[in-house]
Amino acid sequence: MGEKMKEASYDVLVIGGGIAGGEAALNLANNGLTVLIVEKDLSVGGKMILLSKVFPTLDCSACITTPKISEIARHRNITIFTGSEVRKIRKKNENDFEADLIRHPRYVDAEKCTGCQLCEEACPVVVPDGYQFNLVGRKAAFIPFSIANPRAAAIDIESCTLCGACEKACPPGCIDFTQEPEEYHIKVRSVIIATGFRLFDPLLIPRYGYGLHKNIITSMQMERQLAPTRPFNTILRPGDGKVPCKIAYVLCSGSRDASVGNPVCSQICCMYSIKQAQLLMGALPMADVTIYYLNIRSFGKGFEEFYEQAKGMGVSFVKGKIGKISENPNGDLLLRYEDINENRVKEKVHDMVVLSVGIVANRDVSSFFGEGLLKLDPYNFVSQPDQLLRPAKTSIDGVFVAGTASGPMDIPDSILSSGSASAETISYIIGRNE
Amino acid sequence: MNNKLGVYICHCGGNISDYVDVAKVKQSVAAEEEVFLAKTTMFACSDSTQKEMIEDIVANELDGVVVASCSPKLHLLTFRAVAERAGLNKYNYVHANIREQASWAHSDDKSGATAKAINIVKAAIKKVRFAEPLTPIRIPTINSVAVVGGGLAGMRAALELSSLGTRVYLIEREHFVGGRVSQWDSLFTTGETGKELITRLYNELTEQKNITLLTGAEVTGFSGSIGDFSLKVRITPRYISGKCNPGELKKAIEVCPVGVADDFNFGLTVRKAIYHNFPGEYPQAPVVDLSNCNRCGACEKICGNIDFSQKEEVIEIRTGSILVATGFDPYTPADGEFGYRTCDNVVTLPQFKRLIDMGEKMLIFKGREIRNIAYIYCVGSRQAEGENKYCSRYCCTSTIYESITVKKKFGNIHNFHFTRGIRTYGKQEILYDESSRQGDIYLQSYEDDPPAVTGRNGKAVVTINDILTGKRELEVEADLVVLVTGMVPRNDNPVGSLFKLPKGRDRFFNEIHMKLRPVETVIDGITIAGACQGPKNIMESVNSALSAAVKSYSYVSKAEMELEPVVALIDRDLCSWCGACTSACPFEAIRKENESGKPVAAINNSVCKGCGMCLPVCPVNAIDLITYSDREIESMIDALA
Amino acid sequence: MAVVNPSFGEELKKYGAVDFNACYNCGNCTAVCSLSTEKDSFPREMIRFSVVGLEDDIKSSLKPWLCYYCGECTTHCPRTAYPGELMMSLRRWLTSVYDWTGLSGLLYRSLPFSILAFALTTLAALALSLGLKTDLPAAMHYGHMFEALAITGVFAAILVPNIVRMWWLVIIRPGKKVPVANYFTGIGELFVHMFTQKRILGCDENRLRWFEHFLLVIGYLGLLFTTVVLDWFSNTSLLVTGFGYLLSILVFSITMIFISERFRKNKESNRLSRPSDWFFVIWLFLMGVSAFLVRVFLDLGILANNQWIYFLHLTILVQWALIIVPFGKWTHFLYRSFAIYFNRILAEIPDK
Amino acid sequence: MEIEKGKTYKYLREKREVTEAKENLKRFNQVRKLILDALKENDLTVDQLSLKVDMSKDEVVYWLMSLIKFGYVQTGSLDDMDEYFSYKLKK
Amino acid sequence: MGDSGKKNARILVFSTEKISDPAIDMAGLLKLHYPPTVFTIQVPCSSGVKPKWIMLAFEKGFDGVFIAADGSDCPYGESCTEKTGQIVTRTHEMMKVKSIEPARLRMAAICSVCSEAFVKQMKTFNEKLLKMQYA
Repeated sequence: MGEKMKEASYDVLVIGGGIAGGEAALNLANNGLTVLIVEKDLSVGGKMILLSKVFPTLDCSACITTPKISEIARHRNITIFTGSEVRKIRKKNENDFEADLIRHPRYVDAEKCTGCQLCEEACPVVVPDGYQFNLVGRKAAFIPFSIANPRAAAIDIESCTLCGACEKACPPGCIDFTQEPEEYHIKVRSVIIATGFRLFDPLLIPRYGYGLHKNIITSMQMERQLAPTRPFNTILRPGDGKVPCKIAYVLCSGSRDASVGNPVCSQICCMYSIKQAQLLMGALPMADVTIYYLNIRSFGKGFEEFYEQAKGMGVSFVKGKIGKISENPNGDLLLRYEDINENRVKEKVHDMVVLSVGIVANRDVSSFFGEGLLKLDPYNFVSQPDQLLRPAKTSIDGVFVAGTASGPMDIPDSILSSGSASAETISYIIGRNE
Repeated sequence: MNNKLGVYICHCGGNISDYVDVAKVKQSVAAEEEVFLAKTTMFACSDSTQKEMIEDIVANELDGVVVASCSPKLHLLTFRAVAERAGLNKYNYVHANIREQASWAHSDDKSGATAKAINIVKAAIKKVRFAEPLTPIRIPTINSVAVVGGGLAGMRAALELSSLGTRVYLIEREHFVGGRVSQWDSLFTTGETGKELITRLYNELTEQKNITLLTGAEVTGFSGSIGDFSLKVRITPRYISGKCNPGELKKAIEVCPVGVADDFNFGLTVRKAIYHNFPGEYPQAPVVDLSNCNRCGACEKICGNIDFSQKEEVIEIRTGSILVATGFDPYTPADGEFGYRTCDNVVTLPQFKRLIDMGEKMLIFKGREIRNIAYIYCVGSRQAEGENKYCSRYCCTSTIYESITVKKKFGNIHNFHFTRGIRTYGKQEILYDESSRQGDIYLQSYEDDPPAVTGRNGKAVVTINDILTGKRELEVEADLVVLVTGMVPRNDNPVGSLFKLPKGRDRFFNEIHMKLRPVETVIDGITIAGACQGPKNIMESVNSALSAAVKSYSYVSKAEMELEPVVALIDRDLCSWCGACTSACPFEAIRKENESGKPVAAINNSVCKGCGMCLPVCPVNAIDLITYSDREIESMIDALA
Repeated sequence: MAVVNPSFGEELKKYGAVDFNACYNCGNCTAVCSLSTEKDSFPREMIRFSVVGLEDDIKSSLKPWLCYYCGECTTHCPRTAYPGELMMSLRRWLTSVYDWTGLSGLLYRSLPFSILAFALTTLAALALSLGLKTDLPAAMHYGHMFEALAITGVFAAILVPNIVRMWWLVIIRPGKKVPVANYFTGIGELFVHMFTQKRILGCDENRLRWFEHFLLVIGYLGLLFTTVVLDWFSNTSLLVTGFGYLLSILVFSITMIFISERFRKNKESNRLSRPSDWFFVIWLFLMGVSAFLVRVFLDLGILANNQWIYFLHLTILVQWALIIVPFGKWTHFLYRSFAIYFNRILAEIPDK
Repeated sequence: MEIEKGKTYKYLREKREVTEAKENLKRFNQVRKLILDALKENDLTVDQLSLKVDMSKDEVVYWLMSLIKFGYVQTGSLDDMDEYFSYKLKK
Repeated sequence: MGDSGKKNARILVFSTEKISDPAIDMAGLLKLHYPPTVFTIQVPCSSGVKPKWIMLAFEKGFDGVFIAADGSDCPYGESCTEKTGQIVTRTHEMMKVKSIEPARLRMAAICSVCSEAFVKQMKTFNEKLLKMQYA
């Protein structure tokens, strides 16, 4: 193994190619540092690129993300490894880190791929499309999504029958099943952790019946249904294809809830739910949208006004946490809650329910470093030992944290935190006092 | 003249195509004779479309490109870069805004929006037809950043910039640095005190050789542009020279007969005209507040270092970039708002923080011990009637933290929180949990039915129709009412209008883009950090300070910078020198020159800002503005009509 | 206008309430509670009243008695505020409010006082047994008489007045206008609930829990009937003897299960057991076991040589009848039945 | 083993087990046939399709949307109640 | 012509890149509607609009011209409002010569967030022009 390792060196290793990692990389690269972004996924852009629109501006998320992403992809100081993972990072000395990486085979030469999609057409296999959160199928030879970067095909080898149809169909002949995992041994001077977050798994709240009742979806699934590159051509409930007209949002699904192990507020769910409600009112003018909430946390710039705007548009806000959801034979859902304003328990029927799932920590990150070296906070986010004056600093000198790896935050806060991490990284490399 | 144009019409997901018939737009503009190819695209800005454009430009040797999509404020530069990568001069690209100004603005009228979009694209085609290849103007940049505001954000930014290797001028209007944070005691989340934070920062600042700290310094003049700004700074002296003998100084302060409300304690205490903010302030030197001094000379007699002969001076600073971190003001409640100034024991949150800091064994206000404290939230924020519609973001957590602190410090205290729904976002939620577990009682009302404060037997009675208790009317007899006041933009902040920084609807300074460019402003070279951009807690302020620092750094870290070549152009044949343009120019960019014996106007390109003020005043129409020339504008008018 | 009173919460903690201040009023507890209805929504309202200290509203509320502590609310409480235990504590507190003697409250609040009460009754029983040591039949006769007297005495002097107080607090004082006829039409509810506790069936999926409780009530009341009315220890009828055996076995085996569950803390409802909870199950168990043994000794003919077993039984009986029945957890059984009865009566009068 | 260019899939066949993937493919082909046959006669809603091909409605939605994505089926008209679309074969 | 079939006046707006154009963009962002026959041409500063451009607009068939001035927010200095005013005065004179009603040229300061003000201006200007039987 050892002798096959490829070696290279960069100034900074950025783990995670979402919007936080991307912004940090750009700041570094624009100031002359060389950056390697290691992204686990097949495309950079993280979760933001998959969103519909962003609050409170209602900019199309893809429209504002893609230029940033292409700037990153094009930058001559930035190298991107997609489909790659960090195995181990060792700190040798100040400004001296070694990282072992693994690059999983894509079975496609991404450089040569023109994104023509002929392989996709030729592939006979259909499996659930993870980028559409399993609402629709995709081929085993596929381009992750239409605005993916790199916009190059990949083979999902687990689902592939090795029939060879794609290889025969590919005009530039870039499909290559002989690709093997490649190991890299990288030297860097500093590391930025921008590994982002995971979505709370709603299966952990059995009384909501997600998975069992098909017309309950997660907010991310709704995000996809509202996005320009949406899985259905309109908004449909996945249980029977009905155009929904009474949609409920269940806030704090897996946030502010010690009984499911996450006592922390996820900070974004109120706002994205209000945003989705506004978008739904636009897409389905006849629909009623009700948001069941505990407290509406519209705390950021322009957020409160956005919340007022939603109320003005006719979105109903009901104070009360949903206790149970059961299903009627026609697929409609019965929500039981206490209406706090009226001080009594109520049941209400909706034909589609969106669980506004929260943010939880992406725990892989602590395993990259030696045992216990990278400290995590009680909620498994990367701990910030000098949170007030140096929020990007971690327990390891020279390793900085950006974006939601250190806790829930929205896009602008992620961007600010990336700015902070990149500033610290540059001055660490330049040789700041310590 | 460009005759082989490529036109791309973007769906923008559905943002455009939901209201504008993009196929029809394509069809209409494809018929224009200069248009060689016209295409529609789902996302013009996506990498694959950009690649496609480059291929089109190269393969067909296009000489001009138009993309009809969103506002040029978002993507003009993106597509200019595309043109450049395809080997085209980037000024042979023209952007047509058919989203903000067609599909969205006229989403109520699809055919109207489509017709308008067609005209807009046609106008852009005309403009690009006459576009000339241009070279950007290169100017040298000064490798320094002026940080305006010496609070936490400003200090932190200055420190970072200095360790990035940039010369920093830290300009603080007050005589002491640290801003609001120095007024706070124990802080969430680390429990450090504000003074400790400021001490850490100040000590690090003074170790840096490339930071010039100016206190008592106010920016009074501003000129120049990115890479080379010039600031006039008026410095008010301390009227104390050298280091004072501490004993003498103490006495000098004692004898001063003047009493002024102490802003540091938000008027809870009185200070002298010669004063300290607090022991161990930075810089550690007292000040004579001349505006309140009656020149009795009593202090002078005791301490020889007091020197009334010191004079105000104005210095000039030249700098490549400016970072604005002027902070916020706490909201001041109106007289009578929740009993403020009409009821005896009503204070604001900042005053309360000072009270806790000043109390030793007991929490005392106006000589009485405090046991029951009522906090009224959202005072000056989320106003239904007033102009502050926004949420001030930090106050819920801050108040809850203080309610825990006050209980820990003094024990035997009951906290009653009159809220509008608690907003302890993120991990701050844990604090809310902690405070309720310690027995704090939370009550809630909506904006249309706020709690009421009345005085009764020397106490303040707060009543509320508590929605958490079935809208029952509940009352609390409080020894102290704390009005949880939010953040408002500083009301005496001349810097904003001096720099022409745009403000948002909330009157805080506005960034270029709320989501992805939160610290840059439309004024090239000026960044904003901390609470002057909007309410923030300490960590968020520091994050924005560091982000602004890295952006400012990238403006000045390279020796040279490119500027838009949009400058005025004189037709020397037509010009017969009347001087009207010179007097119209606000930047002194036009001077008289001799052209083979004939006096003509000449433009200084590095000073000209391209505003165009000289254009209409020319009696012989001898001036054009590059990229806004007569033939460009007139052909656009023709296409739009 | 009601005044917020944080000290009420402090008082409740003495009755076993924990962490209910952590409640952030999401209403999840009320929503997951299957006994909670649009008309009778709980437990959140009760938590809220406890937090802000609306003592009078709790006094006049029957909601604490409508809860059977299945523990769902506590399991799913996002703030771990133990709503189920708060309801339990409110039941204890209400018991002490209803009790005119004030002893109930003392016993709940103070473990030393409870121990003292048990010690005193033990001494009294011992004195009695010492006095009658040689004469077992006389002792058994007095014992039997004591049973009947204690039951009537406790009922007449304590329980009935307390029920009246309860009635006054929930119906008269709040000014509810109840037509007299309602008292008669609703009376069936009282007995059905007292004997079957069928509300538990609505509580959760676990029917076994109801069945155990049902058997225990039947066993307990049957055993009471057998010993007091049929005079089990002196009765020679084979049928009565056998019946008594069956009932006493029922009582101690089911209480055995309950005790072991309390030890294992396998449910929300027994995770935070208070002394009063332990006393109740343990004494019920002891009663069953000792009664069973007395009869076994009797049937084996060894009772005369082992009189201690009868005196032990008598001691337990005295403690049960003088402490647990009038002031302890036993009263819950009674108040709960009445609460459901009153609630039924009140349900029939229309809302204002 | 000699790797022939353009036939590298053969190389990987030696190394990988694809039974499960093949089962999955078989399932897709079956479902596709079922749905496409069902839609031959007339346009159907999800509900009608579910009855006709004896498959749960949510599965029908998933497969139908996939068939639309890959160009076999297209969306037809919306019913009078504006609730359910019918689906038809793509010509 | 809109969906409603209502005829609107054709209005040319000179907007400024940093101040009034962002407000006009924001009007779109907020979906505040105004007649789709309003067109903008962006210039750096409202005081750089040449009267001859305005005259050309009338000549080419525009019913009205609106200068969305920077007002006191102008990044190029305080003289902006005054200078823009002078341009309007001079153009009015030129319009008189060609017997074009002066009311067909309007000017108002539109700040960078004055979206609502802009929309109101456009609506009233449109109505005024329609009443004057232009368009």
